[in-house]
Amino acid sequence: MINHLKIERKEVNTPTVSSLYFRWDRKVKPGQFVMVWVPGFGEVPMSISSIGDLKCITVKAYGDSTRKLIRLKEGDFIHLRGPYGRPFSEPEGDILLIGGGSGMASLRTLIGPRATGIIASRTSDELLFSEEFEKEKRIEVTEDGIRGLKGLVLMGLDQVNVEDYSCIYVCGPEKMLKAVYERIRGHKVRAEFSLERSMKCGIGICDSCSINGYQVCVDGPTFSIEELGEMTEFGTTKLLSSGRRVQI
Amino acid sequence: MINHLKIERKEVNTPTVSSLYFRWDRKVKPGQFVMVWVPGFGEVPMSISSIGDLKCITVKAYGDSTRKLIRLKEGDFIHLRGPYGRPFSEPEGDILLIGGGSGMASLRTLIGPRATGIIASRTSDELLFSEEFEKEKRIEVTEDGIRGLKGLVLMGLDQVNVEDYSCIYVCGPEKMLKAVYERIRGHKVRAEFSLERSMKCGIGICDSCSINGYQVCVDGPTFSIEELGEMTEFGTTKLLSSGRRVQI
Amino acid sequence: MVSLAVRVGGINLENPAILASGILDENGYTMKRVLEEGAGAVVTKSIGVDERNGYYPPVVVEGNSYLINAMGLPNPGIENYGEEIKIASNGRKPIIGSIFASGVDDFLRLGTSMEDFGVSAVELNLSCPHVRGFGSEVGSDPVLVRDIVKTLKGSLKIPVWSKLSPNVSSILDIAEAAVESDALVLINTVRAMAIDAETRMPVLSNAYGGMSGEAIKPVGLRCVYEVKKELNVDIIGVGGISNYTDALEYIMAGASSFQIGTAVIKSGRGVFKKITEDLEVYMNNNSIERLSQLVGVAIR
Amino acid sequence: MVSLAVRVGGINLENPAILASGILDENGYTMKRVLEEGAGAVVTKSIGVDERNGYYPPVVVEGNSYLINAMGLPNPGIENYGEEIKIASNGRKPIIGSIFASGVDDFLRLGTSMEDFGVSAVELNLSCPHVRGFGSEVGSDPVLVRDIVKTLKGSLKIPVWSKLSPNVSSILDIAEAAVESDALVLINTVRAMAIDAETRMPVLSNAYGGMSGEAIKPVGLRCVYEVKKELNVDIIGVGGISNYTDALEYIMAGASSFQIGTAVIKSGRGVFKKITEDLEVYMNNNSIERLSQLVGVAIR
Ligand SMILES: Cc1cc2nc3c(=O)[nH]c(=O)nc-3n(C[C@H](O)[C@H](O)[C@H](O)COP(=O)(O)OP(=O)(O)OC[C@H]3O[C@@H](n4cnc5c(N)ncnc54)[C@H](O)[C@@H]3O)c2cc1C
Ligand SMILES: Cc1cc2nc3c(=O)[nH]c(=O)nc-3n(C[C@H](O)[C@H](O)[C@H](O)COP(=O)(O)OP(=O)(O)OC[C@H]3O[C@@H](n4cnc5c(N)ncnc54)[C@H](O)[C@@H]3O)c2cc1C
Ligand SMILES: Cc1cc2nc3c(=O)[nH]c(=O)nc-3n(C[C@H](O)[C@H](O)[C@H](O)COP(=O)(O)O)c2cc1C
Ligand SMILES: Cc1cc2nc3c(=O)[nH]c(=O)nc-3n(C[C@H](O)[C@H](O)[C@H](O)COP(=O)(O)O)c2cc1C
Ligand code: FES
Ligand code: FES
Repeated sequence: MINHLKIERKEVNTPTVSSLYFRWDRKVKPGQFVMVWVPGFGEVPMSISSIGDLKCITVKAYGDSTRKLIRLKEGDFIHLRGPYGRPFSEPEGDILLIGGGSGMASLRTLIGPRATGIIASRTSDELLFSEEFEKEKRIEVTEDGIRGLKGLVLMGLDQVNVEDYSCIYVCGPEKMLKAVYERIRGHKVRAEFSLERSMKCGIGICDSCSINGYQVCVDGPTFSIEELGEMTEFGTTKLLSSGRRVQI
Repeated sequence: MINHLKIERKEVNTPTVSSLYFRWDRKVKPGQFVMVWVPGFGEVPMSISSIGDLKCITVKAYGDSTRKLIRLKEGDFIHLRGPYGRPFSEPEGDILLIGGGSGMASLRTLIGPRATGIIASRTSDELLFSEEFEKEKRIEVTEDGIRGLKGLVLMGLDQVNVEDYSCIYVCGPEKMLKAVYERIRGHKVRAEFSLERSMKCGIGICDSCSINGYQVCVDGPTFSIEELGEMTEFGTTKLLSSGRRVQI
Repeated sequence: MVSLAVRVGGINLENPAILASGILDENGYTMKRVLEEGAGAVVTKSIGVDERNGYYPPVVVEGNSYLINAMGLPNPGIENYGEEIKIASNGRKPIIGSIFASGVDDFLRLGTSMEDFGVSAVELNLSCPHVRGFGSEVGSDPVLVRDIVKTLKGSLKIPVWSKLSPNVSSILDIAEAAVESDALVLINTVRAMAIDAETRMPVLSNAYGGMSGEAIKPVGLRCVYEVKKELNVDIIGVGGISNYTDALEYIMAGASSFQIGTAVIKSGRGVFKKITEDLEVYMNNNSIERLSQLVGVAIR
Repeated sequence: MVSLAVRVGGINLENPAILASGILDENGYTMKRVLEEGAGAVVTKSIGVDERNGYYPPVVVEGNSYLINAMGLPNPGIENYGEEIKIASNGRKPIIGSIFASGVDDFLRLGTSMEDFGVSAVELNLSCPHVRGFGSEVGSDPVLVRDIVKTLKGSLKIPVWSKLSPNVSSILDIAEAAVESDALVLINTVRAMAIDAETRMPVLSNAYGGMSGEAIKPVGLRCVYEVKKELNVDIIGVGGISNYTDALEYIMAGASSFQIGTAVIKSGRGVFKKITEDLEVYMNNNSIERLSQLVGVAIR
């Protein structure tokens, strides 16, 4: 079932990222995603980045579909199906969100008074949703160093004691996830990672998003650190659109 | 959806009529019917003749399917779909049931302390469910005259004042219905007739059971006397299996 | 001003919702009632030369999303059917006479009788999937189809519609063969069957039947689209239409009008009125004056 | 003693529930997991000579009772697929290599490679309904089908299965042409499409796709029955199977074993285990020792 939803509000977050807000009477949980159809262009998975009365997707222009999406205006319609995927768990206590690039979109619904954020991006003007964290709980890391720490996401991790948190949530490019995973796996801390693998069906049938026999679209996109620990494909190989196996 | 139901009890009612009792967790109302599939033989409409914990169909051997049905034993299975059709209405007060032949089957669920019955049949051993009426409320009419009045159903009607009843229910061959209709239509009395026209689908699509644009299987089988009054086909013409129009 | 009137296949309709052949059209009084209750036209059940009882029941089996039927083309034979058409014509809207036969001569004879009975058009049933020697077997042979259509077009004064089967390797080949028709009616039922695991038997007395309803809408849409994309011919869409969105989908795929069959099980005879009312609301909301503006808009 | 083991199409299966081609079989690890979680065998996605990305999404559209897909035969090309089969073979149950091509030579080349990769049988996809030049167009030509089957049977040591399309005028004609196969796999998807009335567009980027799931079960059953009634050949049933009753219906219609695809959407990978367990209960309750006792019992 395709839902046709009017864009009630548009927010330009960075030069390449915009958020589209719409009314949708569905219960969505943090970490879930939708398949957004861009007629004539394609269909792409997008995290739900706001789950209140107004729902939201936050789109980074990348290829044809996403470039078309960020050009939409208020009053235009978006077309989507879902919500799909296993949500993040939501334990009590302080939490740490680690987001690289557009990965912050899927973590945004977890932002709140008890959340500390490590927000990483290549350039400073690409930092996403940083301002939504409380000032003292915001650790920015950029490769250009114009804002926050200069470097990669692990540098942000140096600023915190990971075991202070009831759960760590991580979303971003798989290489980044792997780096974070390697860093924290020795520690006594719960952690969940949201994976992004190429998705075609979104409903667990086509196998294009799979990792070690799990379909990211239905078994994930969120996986616990223990689950990832069993996955030999994590951070090493993936399949292209054709199904050809390549190194990540 | 075909229901496969075990025959819990079999009752031989007359030389040609048997009742098959089965457990079926469906709500059925007086006047409704089912389509009974006799694998390898056919599928036939049958009124539900008991709507308590055990449901029941009462079958008169007629052609192949019904002959096969009355040969079934306890423990055998019957296969049916439904219930179908518009039930009888059920007003307060005394009621009069007029049944010809196997027509009593569909009226049986209305038998009770407030019901008077005119039970008609060709031969005396074919009188159906007569004994289920209270003794003093039982008017039997047979063509052979061995039991009850000798004659046709209208002779039974002479014994009662039709306006004493809150509703009159009639079921039997269409010629009989028509005769009863003609007799009582002048009177100030509510009446409902259950029609039997050849049925193939039972679900209002094939048109084989139609009368003046109404499908007996879904708009009926019960019709009020006023509704029948509008039907020029009532008691005059019907369609054969092929759809050829013939006089009744 | 919004109007639901359409012109299709050589005739004018007050509204585009037509009763499909074989549903509620054995008895003339039923067709009359269906017209009075809102259908834009009715198609008669398919009539042949000789009287046929059809198959013994069970002749239908219902699934969640489909009906399978094997009525077996019951019909009183053409010479007995004039009476029903006469009764139905009191509905004062177009009656389309559906006919089936195994060859050109019988089709012509049937078509001529239908014309004499006063129908507005004939619909050639080239597609009944479960009766040997009729329908599908005729309808999957492009040479025969072309011949039948040519002959009837050459001989009848009323429009000729051809109803095609989806049970063919290429619907386009058959549509091309029938392209001289005033309209193509797409689609008839999809050849299918039901088995009952409990009794270990096919349910239908004829074993095979034709599937209709919701489950075949994607097949019907595909056929309409595939044909309209290539051929310049009026199309009447049929298969699984139960609400106005279904109807719009067929129209956007290329149909100028549509027929409804199986949906009467769930929605009753009122389905025609309901759909046309809903279409009118849609047209008002979307500033569509005539449905013809939407015909084939989805084709790329 | 009840046993779910079956012998079909020249191979032995621990249980009859096989993963259908194109579902959860792009990645070797997934096939391995599906086997570990209960499938009796898996069929690989259809592999061709050259690498293909398939179509742009949307490649699937879901209805209440069906899925329509137009993946567009994405595959890494035969020379890149050996690695996946190697990974999958750790599942220690039969892997069937599905292949597609437009002519005899390519089919032979692909079949030979599959044999070298160590698969238990090849399944010829003679039936994909939405990619031009492959599948259906090949599979509706009896002469070509006969030629392909004959050549592969003559050259390969492993069994050859032929998967046929329901989108033909006569499934029996094609089945006869393929009858030398060790098994016929019936059916592939039904050619279909979805239109979105809101955007006035076909939903799938390829417009046309193949329908699977509940809605096509009556078509699959009909094809199995129609073929088994006439031909003495092993049949593997596929199309809309989601529970053990569906599976029994296919078996009674003539299938010796069955495949499951679309049902994984609702029931997940656990569907194979669930169905085989339910079948076992059924067999115990009905004193059936081997499913072969039920094959074709509904045919009359
Ligand atoms: C669970 C999940 C959540 C995500 N959440 C977000 C988010 O919130 N915000 C965000 O910005 N991004 C998100 N992404 C990433 C986002 O989906 C991609 O950036 C997006 O798919 C890129 O689409 P595009 O059309 O712009 O790029 P393109 O590369 O042009 O197209 C991508 C799509 O086309 C297909 N494709 C590419 N080439 C071919 C070809 N030759 N043939 C056939 N198909 C082809 C791909 O398989 C893919 O489906 C998420 C991804 C996942 C998996
Ligand atoms: C609403 C309703 C309720 C009924 N309730 C009862 C009841 O409670 N008890 C009872 O005893 N009777 C009842 N009847 C009557 C009962 O349905 C018939 O007696 C029964 O259908 C006869 O079936 P048969 O197979 O024995 O007879 P047959 O005459 O052998 O067969 C009848 C069936 O076969 C079809 N048929 C006949 N000839 C052909 C042919 N040549 N080709 C194709 N099809 C053919 C007919 O259309 C019909 O469906 C009821 C009927 C209706 C309409
Ligand atoms: C019970 C039944 C009888 C039918 N009889 C005929 C027929 O006689 N001639 C014909 O051309 N089509 C016949 N059809 C096919 C319908 O006209 C229609 O093409 C098909 O059912 C698809 O439409 P639907 O899904 O709206 O029912 C019949 C269909 C049903 C369900
Ligand atoms: C997403 C998807 C992809 C498919 N890909 C292939 C394929 O590559 N080769 C093939 O022979 N069949 C393919 N099929 C058809 C299935 O193998 C199967 O024949 C069909 O889906 C009917 O079974 P089902 O109803 O259980 O899904 C595909 C089906 C689906 C849904
Ligand atoms: S996207 Fe198809 S299985 Fe996950
Ligand atoms: S029996 Fe078919 S319409 Fe009533």
